[in-house]
Amino acid sequence: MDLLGFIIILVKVLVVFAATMLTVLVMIYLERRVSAFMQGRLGPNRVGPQGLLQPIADGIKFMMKEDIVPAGADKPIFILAPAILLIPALMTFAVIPFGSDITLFGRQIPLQVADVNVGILYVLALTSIGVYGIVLAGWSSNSKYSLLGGLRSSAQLISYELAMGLAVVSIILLSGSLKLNDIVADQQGYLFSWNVFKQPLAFIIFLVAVYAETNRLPFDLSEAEQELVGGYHTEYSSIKFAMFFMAEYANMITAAALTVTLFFGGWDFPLVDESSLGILGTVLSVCSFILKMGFFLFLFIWVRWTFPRFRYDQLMKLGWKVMLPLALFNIFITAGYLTVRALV
Amino acid sequence: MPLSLLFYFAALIAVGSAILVVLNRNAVYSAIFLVLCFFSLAMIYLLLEAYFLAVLEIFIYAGAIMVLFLFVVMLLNLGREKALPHFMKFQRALSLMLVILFFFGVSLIMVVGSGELHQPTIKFSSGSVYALGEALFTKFLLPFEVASLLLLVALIGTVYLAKRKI
Amino acid sequence: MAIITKSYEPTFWDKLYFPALFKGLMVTLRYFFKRKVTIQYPEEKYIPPDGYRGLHRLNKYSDGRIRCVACEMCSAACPVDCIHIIPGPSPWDEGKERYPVRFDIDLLRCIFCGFCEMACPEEAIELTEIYDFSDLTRENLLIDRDGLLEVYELTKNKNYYSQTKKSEKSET
Amino acid sequence: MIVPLEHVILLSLALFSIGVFGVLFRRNAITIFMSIELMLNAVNLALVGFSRYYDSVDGQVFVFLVMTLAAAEVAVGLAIIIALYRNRQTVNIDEINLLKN
Repeated sequence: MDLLGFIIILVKVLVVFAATMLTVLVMIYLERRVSAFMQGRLGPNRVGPQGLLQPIADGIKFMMKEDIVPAGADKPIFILAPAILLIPALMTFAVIPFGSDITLFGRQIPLQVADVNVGILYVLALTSIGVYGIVLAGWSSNSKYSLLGGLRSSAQLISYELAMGLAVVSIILLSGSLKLNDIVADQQGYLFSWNVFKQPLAFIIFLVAVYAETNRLPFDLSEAEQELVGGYHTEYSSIKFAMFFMAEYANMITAAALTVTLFFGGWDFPLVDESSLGILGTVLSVCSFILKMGFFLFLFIWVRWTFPRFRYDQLMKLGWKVMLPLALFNIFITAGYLTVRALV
Repeated sequence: MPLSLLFYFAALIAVGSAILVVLNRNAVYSAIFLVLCFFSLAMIYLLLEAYFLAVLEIFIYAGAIMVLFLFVVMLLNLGREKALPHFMKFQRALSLMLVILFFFGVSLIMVVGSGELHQPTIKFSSGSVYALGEALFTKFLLPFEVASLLLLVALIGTVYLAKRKI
Repeated sequence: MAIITKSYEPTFWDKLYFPALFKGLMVTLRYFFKRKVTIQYPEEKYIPPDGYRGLHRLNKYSDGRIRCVACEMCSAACPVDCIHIIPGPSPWDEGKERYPVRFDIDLLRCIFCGFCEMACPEEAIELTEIYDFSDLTRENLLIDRDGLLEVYELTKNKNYYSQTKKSEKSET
Repeated sequence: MIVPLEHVILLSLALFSIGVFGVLFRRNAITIFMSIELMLNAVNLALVGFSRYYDSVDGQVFVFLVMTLAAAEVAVGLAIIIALYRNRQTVNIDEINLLKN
């Protein structure tokens, strides 16, 4: 690899990392603002114009607070757990294409950090790693609330990962590739070429599973405030708590980006051929990606203030008895369709 | 060559964490080190150009199997393993000796017979998902189906074992 | 009262849940765009409704005489004993002969029940709409006669919060 | 190729030996189970190595099947351990001696 290529990759990594962290900050602000708006309140609006600097104030507050390690906690794991949760959440974005190719310095640069051969599996693998952070945090805190939260979330994540994986399988069947780039390319062209129109059932299953995977309402049983105090992060304070917070939002961002990539054509702007427009097309594609992602991030908050939390047995019932058979049925139908199409 | 250095680095982590898995008295620590071991193995798979298996290693072993382990360890809420009764010390020493004997014996055989090992091929074409899938659904179709049957049996068996009342 | 129970059999459409979920989402979205009820407190003041029972005041006649005759009815009616009155002869010639030399209210004990207001035969003591009179020390929250009269000056025209921009602490 | 095949096999052998040692050395059934997983992984590593050096996909298929097997084995094995714990309140294998007395 030559020097220029290396620099380009480095720049891409930095840009994606910075963008993710910035979006985390924006999400922290939006979460509180949108929540307030939906409850007829105004929300934070004192720090900076319209309260825009609120996340920074929060961050300073988090850093200033006393870092408490509870007595009887397993210290090394207690310290390690937030990092285990945060790192996979940030790593996932590496394989998601966020714009059409751009030509700079006489070479074509794909707007994606790494075009991994098995991209979608990479994402699924990393999301399954995130559960360690939660489970270990719950276990190491030496608190029953934390332990219950950790146990609940591990069972929940395992249950919903299956449905999510199977929903993705039908997409893989359609596009015939595990590369996210190919999946995006497959969805370009005519108006109804996005996977959401081809695979509405898979989309619904995936969306529900994503909410369970990111531990967001209505599936936030692992941190149910009303019953478990704070769930797995009950005992955490200061910057470690902030890391849990950041990980949750980073997970949401990747989940939204993945939903867009798999079902909403990624950076595809409907009915426009981005690659023929040069630099303008790239800007258009990135904007369309951000716009779609923004909608799904808004949906996360929107859903949070609309639906009540599931009971634990209902959650398991939905996962195993409804979503899993539906996903299998969907794969069956998709495979059948593809077979028939190949024969005809 | 930096790539081979990466291999030895991963190998070192794998062996180190494997030893820690075995020597740790706390089951949770064992599980964590085992996950670390799996990660370094996944890295070695990547270096050996088995991309699909590298991801599967993390996905299945680290993501599913070890979570199950942790889940059970927490469910049973085990503390540290208690110290061994005195009369078993001898058996432990014996086990260590046997293992060392095994390791050196096999490596001796390998060193003596290493001339017969295949020379590496420069171009590797079988690492892709496509090749693996092709082999899985043509040449190894029967084992694949049997494996799925095995999973089904395991599923039923687990439910039967774990439920107090059927 | 008869309880009417209606048996409800969910249709297939209901069992899909999605129409209901969508309806719920629309409700929250409507609230998202609705006018907000928040009052930006220090800048914007909540105006209490008529009959709100806040800080006390001692009323005066238009010529400046205190209406209170120190009959101690209020202090007798007070359920928490927070009113302390020391009566004395009135310094004014016309009208009543008695007059409170001291009239202390312990605002920390007061429960703002308004019994004093009802017990008063002269309509001298009254509860105003002032609600933000917190302070840092206990001593500052013992209000005396002059303080109460000052509150009267502040609230004479009934609309304390709509006319004053800055909150003024009650003096002791 | 990056490293000689011998080194891959040696690593695999080392991991396998450690796994065997764990099975012999530990008394906690869960840790023993983890050691077995370690041994399975050592075998997987050898298979991947052979697949790479002989340019054949068969080794990878074996690894795939071993992983399936491991998943099934863990599910059943952990269920057994939970059942044992329910009856005996312990997972130490030297205390599980129902047939002895």
